[in-house]
Amino acid sequence: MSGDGIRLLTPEGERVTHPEYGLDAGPEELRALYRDMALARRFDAEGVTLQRQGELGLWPSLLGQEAAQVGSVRALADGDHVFPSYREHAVALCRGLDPLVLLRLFRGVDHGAWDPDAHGFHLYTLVIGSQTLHATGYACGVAKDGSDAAVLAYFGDGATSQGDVAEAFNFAAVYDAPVVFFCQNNQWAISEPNARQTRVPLHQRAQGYGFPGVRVDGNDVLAVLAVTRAALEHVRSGRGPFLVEAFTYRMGAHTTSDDPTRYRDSAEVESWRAKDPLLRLERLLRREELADDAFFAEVTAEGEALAVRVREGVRSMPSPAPEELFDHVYAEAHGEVDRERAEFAAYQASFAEEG
Amino acid sequence: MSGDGIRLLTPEGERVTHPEYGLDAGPEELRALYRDMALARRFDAEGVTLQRQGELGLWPSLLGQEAAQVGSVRALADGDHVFPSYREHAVALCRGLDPLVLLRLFRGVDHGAWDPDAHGFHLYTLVIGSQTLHATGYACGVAKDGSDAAVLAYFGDGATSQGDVAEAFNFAAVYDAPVVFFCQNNQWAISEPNARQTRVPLHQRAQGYGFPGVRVDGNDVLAVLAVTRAALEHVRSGRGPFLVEAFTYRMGAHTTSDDPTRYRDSAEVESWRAKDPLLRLERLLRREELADDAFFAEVTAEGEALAVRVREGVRSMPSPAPEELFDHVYAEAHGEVDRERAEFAAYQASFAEEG
Amino acid sequence: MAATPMTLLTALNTALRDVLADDPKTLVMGEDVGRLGGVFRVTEGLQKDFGEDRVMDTPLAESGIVGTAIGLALRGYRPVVEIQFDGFVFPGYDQIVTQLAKMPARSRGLIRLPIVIRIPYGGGIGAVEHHSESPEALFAHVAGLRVMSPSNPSDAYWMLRQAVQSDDPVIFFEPKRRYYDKGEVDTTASDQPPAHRARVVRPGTDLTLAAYGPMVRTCLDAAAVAAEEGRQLEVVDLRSISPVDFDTVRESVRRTGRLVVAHEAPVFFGAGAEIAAHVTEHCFYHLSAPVLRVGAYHSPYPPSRLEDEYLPGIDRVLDAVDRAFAH
Amino acid sequence: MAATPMTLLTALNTALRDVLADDPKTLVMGEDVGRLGGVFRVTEGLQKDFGEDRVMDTPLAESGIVGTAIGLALRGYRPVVEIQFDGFVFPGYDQIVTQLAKMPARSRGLIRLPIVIRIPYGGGIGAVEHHSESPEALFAHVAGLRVMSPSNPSDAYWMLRQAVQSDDPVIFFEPKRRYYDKGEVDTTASDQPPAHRARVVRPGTDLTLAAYGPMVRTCLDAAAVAAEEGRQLEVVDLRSISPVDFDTVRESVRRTGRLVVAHEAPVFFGAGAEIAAHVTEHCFYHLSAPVLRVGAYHSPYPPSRLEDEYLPGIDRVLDAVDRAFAH
Ligand SMILES: Cc1ncc(C[n+]2csc(CCOP(=O)(O)OP(=O)(O)O)c2C)c(N)n1
Ligand SMILES: Cc1ncc(C[n+]2csc(CCOP(=O)(O)OP(=O)(O)O)c2C)c(N)n1
Ligand SMILES: [Mg+2]
Ligand SMILES: [Mg+2]
Repeated sequence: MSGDGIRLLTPEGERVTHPEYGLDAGPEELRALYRDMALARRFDAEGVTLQRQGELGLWPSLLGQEAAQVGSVRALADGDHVFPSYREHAVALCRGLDPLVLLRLFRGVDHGAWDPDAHGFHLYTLVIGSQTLHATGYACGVAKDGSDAAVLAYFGDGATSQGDVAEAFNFAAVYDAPVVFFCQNNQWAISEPNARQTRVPLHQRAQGYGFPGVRVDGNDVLAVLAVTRAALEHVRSGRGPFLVEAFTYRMGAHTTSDDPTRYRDSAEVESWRAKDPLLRLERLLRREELADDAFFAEVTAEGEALAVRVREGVRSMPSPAPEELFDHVYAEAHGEVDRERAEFAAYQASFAEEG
Repeated sequence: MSGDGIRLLTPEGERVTHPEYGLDAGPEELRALYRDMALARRFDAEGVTLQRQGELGLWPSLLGQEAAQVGSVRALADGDHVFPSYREHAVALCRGLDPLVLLRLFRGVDHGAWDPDAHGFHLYTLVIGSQTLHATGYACGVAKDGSDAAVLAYFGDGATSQGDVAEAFNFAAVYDAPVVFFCQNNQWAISEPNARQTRVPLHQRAQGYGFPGVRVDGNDVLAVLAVTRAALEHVRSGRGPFLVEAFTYRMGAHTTSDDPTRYRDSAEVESWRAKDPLLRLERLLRREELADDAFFAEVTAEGEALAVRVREGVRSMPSPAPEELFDHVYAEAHGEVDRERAEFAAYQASFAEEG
Repeated sequence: MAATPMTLLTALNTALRDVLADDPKTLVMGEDVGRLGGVFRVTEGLQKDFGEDRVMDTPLAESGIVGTAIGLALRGYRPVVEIQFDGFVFPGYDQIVTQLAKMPARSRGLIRLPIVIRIPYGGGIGAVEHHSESPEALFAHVAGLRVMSPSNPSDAYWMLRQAVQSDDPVIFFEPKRRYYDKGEVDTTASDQPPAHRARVVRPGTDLTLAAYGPMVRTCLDAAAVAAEEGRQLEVVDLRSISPVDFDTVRESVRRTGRLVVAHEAPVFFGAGAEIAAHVTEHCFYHLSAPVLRVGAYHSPYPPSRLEDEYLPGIDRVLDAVDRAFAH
Repeated sequence: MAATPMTLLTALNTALRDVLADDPKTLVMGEDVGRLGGVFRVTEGLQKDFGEDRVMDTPLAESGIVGTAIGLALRGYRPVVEIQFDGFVFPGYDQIVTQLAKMPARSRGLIRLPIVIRIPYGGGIGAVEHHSESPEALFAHVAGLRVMSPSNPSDAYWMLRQAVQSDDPVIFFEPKRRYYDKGEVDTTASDQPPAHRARVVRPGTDLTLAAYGPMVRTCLDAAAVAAEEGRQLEVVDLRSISPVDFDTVRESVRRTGRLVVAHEAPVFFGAGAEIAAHVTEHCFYHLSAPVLRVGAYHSPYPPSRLEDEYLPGIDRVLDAVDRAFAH
C-alpha cells in the first residue's frame, strides 16, 4: 500500500496482477481509455497554448494526471454525480461536457456555468476542499432518495489539509453516505510538496474516520479504473464512503501563472516522465497488438480536430452582456439589485446620449 | 484498546497492570490525587448550587470527569502550558487558578480574564475546537524557543467533528509540535451521543494524521496519569503530537441550562455511576490502608471550606465598571472607541445631571 | 381558523412543522435539533413526528452543516439549518459566503439553493460569550443572501414559511430574547406581504424610528414614552435588511423629516450606516436633522453584567430622538 | 539614505525583510511563502535569508494558519500571515472574528495579539473567481481588528512596518492591481504619521473624494480630469478604515461642502455607508449635497470580461462628482 500504490500495468506497459483488484478489460475498452487520455492531453495542451496567446486568462494543466482522471470517471455509471475541483478537464470531457463550455471559465466569460444535472458533473470549485462537503450532502440526498447512484468527489493532496475535507470525511462516515473521495495526489500544492501537508500517506487519513482508504498508482489507468469500480461498489452497497488516493504527478506548472522551476528539480519531473500514463498504455496496446499505427494516427487526428474546434471556438466566444451582472444573483426580485440595475442602465444610456 | 481503554485501577478499586503503561505512585501521591478530585467535585457542586440560586448565569458541571482532568493535569511540569475548553475546572484548580477568578466568567463579570502565563493555563474557549489550533501554534513556538516544555490541549468528543481540530492534528503532525491532544470523551455533546460524531473510537483519528492515539479509562485517575505522562514524554522528545482519548462520562447535564432526561436513559447514567472515579480511588486507599477516616474527613472539611469561600466570594463579587466596555478592545488608541467612550461618558453624565 | 395566541418560539416551531408536512423535500438539520428539539426547543417534537431522515442531528461542525446542506439542496432538498447561537455561525461562514451566496450566480441561475439558515441572535439574556451577538451586517453585505429578522410571533411564522419557500438562500435571524413574547398568529392568513416589505407598526408624524428583530419592541416602547411627551414617533419594522425596503422608509421619512435607526449590533459599519447613507442620499431635502444611529459600541459583546450598558435600550433610543429634534 | 524608487511589491518585500531583521520574534507564514516567495513574490527571498523557522510554508488551511499564528503570538512571536487571495480568507474568518479580534478584550488586555494578516485584494487583474474581492467591510465591523490598506509604495512600506509593530491585530489589505506601481520609498524616514491617519493626497476646494487602497489612484486620475473642467477636487487617502480618520475627512468636507466616497467593494453595506453616515451626522450643515458613494454592485464579483463594468473607474467617480454638483 506504500510506494506508488496498487498497480495493474507497469510503466513498461506490462500487465501485472494484484491480489485484491483486477480488471477484465477487452481491447475496445483499452483503446477507449487510451483515446480518452490522448484527447484530454491534446485538449489540455491547447489550453496552455491559448493561455500563452492571451486567449485565456489562466489554465491549470492536467498533464500527467490523465490516467487518474480517466480511470476514475470511466468507473462511473450514468446516473452518478461528480464533484470536481478545477483541474478535472479529462473528467469533464468524459462526462460529455462541451470543452468550449468549460473554457468559458478560463476565458473569463463566466464562472463555469454549466448545468450540473445535464452531465452529472457539478461546477468547478476553486475554494480548496469546499466541494467535498457538497458531494457528501448530495450523497446523503441520493441515499434519502433510495437511489443507487454514487458520488465521486475530486480534490488534491493540498486539499486534504482543509478542515472542510475532514468534516466531509466525517459527515460521510457518520451518515454512511455513498461517496467516493478521490484524491489526486500529484505531489504538489502549488510550491508545497506532500511533506508540508501530511506526515503520512494520504489514503491513511480515511482510517481515522472509520472507512477504507487505498493508494493506487495514479498513472496506471487500469488500476485506477479497477480500484474506483471497487470503491463505487462499496459505497453503493450502503457501507459508507471510500477514499482513493491516486498517486500521480503534476508534470506542468500549477497553472500558467506558476513557475515550478523555482521550487522543484527537473530530475524529479524527469523521473515521473518515465511513468507517463499514456505511454504505458500505448506500450501495452502495441505489445499485445491491440492497436496499430492507424489507431494511434486516428486518435492524433481526432485530437487535432478537437484542438482546432476549441481554438476557433474560444476566439469567437462572445463576451457576456453587462446586464448579466444583475441577472442571476437572486431567483426572486431584490430591491438593491433592481435599483442598481436601473442606475446602471441609466448610466450606460448617458454615454449613448453623449456619443 | 477498545472498550473502556487502558486501565490501572478497576472500578472496584483494585490495581491492575498494563503491558505498556505503569505508574509508580506512593501513598502520598495517591492521596493527593484523591484530594484533587474531591475538591474539584465539591467546587463543581457549589457551581451548580450557585447557578440554581441565581448567583451564576451558567455552570457546566464536570461531574464524572474528575479523574480524566486530575490525572492529566497532574502529569504536567510547571513550565508546561494548558489550553482548556470550558469544563476543565479541576484542571484550573490544579494549575493554581483562584476559583473565584474562574467564576467571574460564569457570573458574567468577565469572559474569564485570567493571566494565562501566571499558571500556564490559557483562557477557557467556548467556540468548540478553536483552542486546539492555539495549542498547536503555542507548541510550535515552544519548539522554536528550544524549550522542553509541552502543551496539553483539552477538548470534547463533539469537538473532534470540527475542522479546526482536524487542522490542529495535521499542523501539529507536520510541524512535530510538542502537544498532547487530550480528548475527554464523555459520550455526549449536549444531546448527541458519540454515534452522531464518529464512526470509530476517537483515538483512532490520530492514525490518519500519522501520530499515536490511545484510549484510556477516563475514570481511572492512575491510568490517565500514566498515559498522559507517557504522552508528554513522547511529545517532549521531538516525536510530534500524541492523542489521548479519555473514555469517561458526563454524569450531569451539559450545563445548568440543559435537561438530559430529554435525551438519555437514567440506566446509562446509573451504569456509569458504578465506575465513579473518586469511589474507586477511595476503595483502593481504604483497602490498602493508605488513608483513614481522618483523611477523608479532612478532605471533606477542606472541600466545605472551599465551598464557603467560593459562595461568599461570588456573592460579594463586584460588577465591572461600565467604562470597561471601551478599555481593552485595542492596545493602542482607536478613533471609534475613543469617540464612543466620550459619548458614553457624556450620556452617563446627562443622567447624573438630571438625577 | 382564527388567530391563536402563541409565543414567537411556538410560532417558529409551528412554521417548521407546517413546512415539513407540506413538502417532503424539506429537511431540518443542525446540532441537537432532533431528540432534544434544539437548545431553545424551536424544533421540539419534529424528529419524533417526521423521523430522523427529515430532522437530522448533525455532527458538531458548522461548515459541514452548511456544506452538506448545499449538497442536499443540489439534490433537490430544501434544508432548514439551525445554527445553535449567533457566535457559532463563523466556522460556517466560508461555505455561506463563497458557496451558498455565490453558486447561484456562478451557475448563471442554473443552480438555486433554497436553504434557510436560522440563527437565534442578539443579547439581553445574560449569556456567556458568543451567545448574544448580532452579526447581520456581515451577511447583508454579501450579495446572493437574503437577510431577515422577525420581531413578533405572526411575522416569525409567516416570514419563516416564506423563507423556506424562497428559492434564494435566506439568513433568518431569530430574536432570541423575544422567543417568549406572545402574539396572535393566524396560520391560515396566507395573504401576507412578502418578507422583504417593511411594515409601519406604529404610525406617527414627527420622527421615524426604524428597527428590526428584537429592537422593534424597544422602539415601540420608546414611542409610547415619547407620546406621553407629545411626540408622535412612527415605528417602521424593517423585517428584512437584505434587501431593505427603502420605499417604505423613504415614504415615512418624507413625512416625518427625521430618522433614527436602531439595532443591537455595533453602530460602526452596521446596518444603520447603510440605511442612513441611502436615506440621506434620497431624502436630502426632506431631512430636518441628520439620520442618527443607535446601537452597540465598537467592542466585543461584553460579559453579561455589562450588557445593559452595551445594548441600546429605550433610554438610548429616546436620547437619539432628542438629539434629532435638537437639530 | 535618500528615497529610492521601488514598486509597491518591492516595498512590501523590503518591509518584511526589515522587520524580520529587526526582531527575531517576527515570523512570516502562509501558503507558498517560502521557497516560492508567495504567488505574487511579496515574500521572495525571505526564507532563503531567514530560514524555514522564521518563514514558514504552512499546510493549505486558512483556519489552521490563523489559529496557529494566534498560538505563536501567545508564545511571544509576532506572526505576519499571508492569505493567498482575498476570496480565501473566509475559511480563516472564524479564527479571526471569534479569537483574534476578541481574545485581547476577553482577557481584559492581559493578552495582546500582534498579528498582521496580509491579504492581496481587489480586482482589475483579469483573474478567475475568488481572486478579485474586496471584503474589507466584513472586517471593519468587527471590533478588535484594525483594517488598513496602502495605496502607494511608501505607504506600503511604512504602514506594513507599523502594522507589524502594533500590538493589535491588523488586517492589511494590499491592492494587488497596484503591486507594480512605482514610487519613492525612503526606508530611513521613520517619522511617518501613524497608519490610522488619513492623508490629503491632492488638495482641492470644491469637493472631497475619499478612497483607500487601489481606488486612490483612480480618484487622483479622476481629479486630474475634473481639474481640466475647472473643478478642484480634494483627494483624501483614508489609509485605514478601522479606525477611520474622521477628523481629516470632516475637516476637508467642511471646506468643500461635498463628499464622494469610492471603493471597489459593493456599495451596499460597504465602507462608504459608514463614512457617509458619520460625515452626514457631523457635518450636516456643511453639506451642499448628500454624500455619494461609488463602488461595485450588489452582485458577486463577475467573470473577468465584466469586471470593467463592475468596478468603479474614473468615469463612475466623475459621474458621482457631477451628481454631487447637480444638487
Ligand atoms: C481556500 C483556498 N486557499 C488557497 C487557495 C489557493 N490555491 C489554489 S490551488 C492551491 C493548491 C492546491 O493544491 P492541491 O489541493 O494539491 O491541488 P492541485 O492544484 O495540485 O491539483 C492553492 C493553495 C484556494 N484556491 N483556496
Ligand atoms: C462552534 C460551536 N458550535 C456550537 C457550539 C455550542 N455547543 C456548546 S458545547 C457543545 C457540545 C460540545 O460537546 P463536546 O465537545 O463533547 O464537549 P462537552 O460539552 O461534552 O464537554 C455545543 C454544540 C459551540 N460552543 N461552538
Ligand atoms: Mg496537488
Ligand atoms: Mg462530550
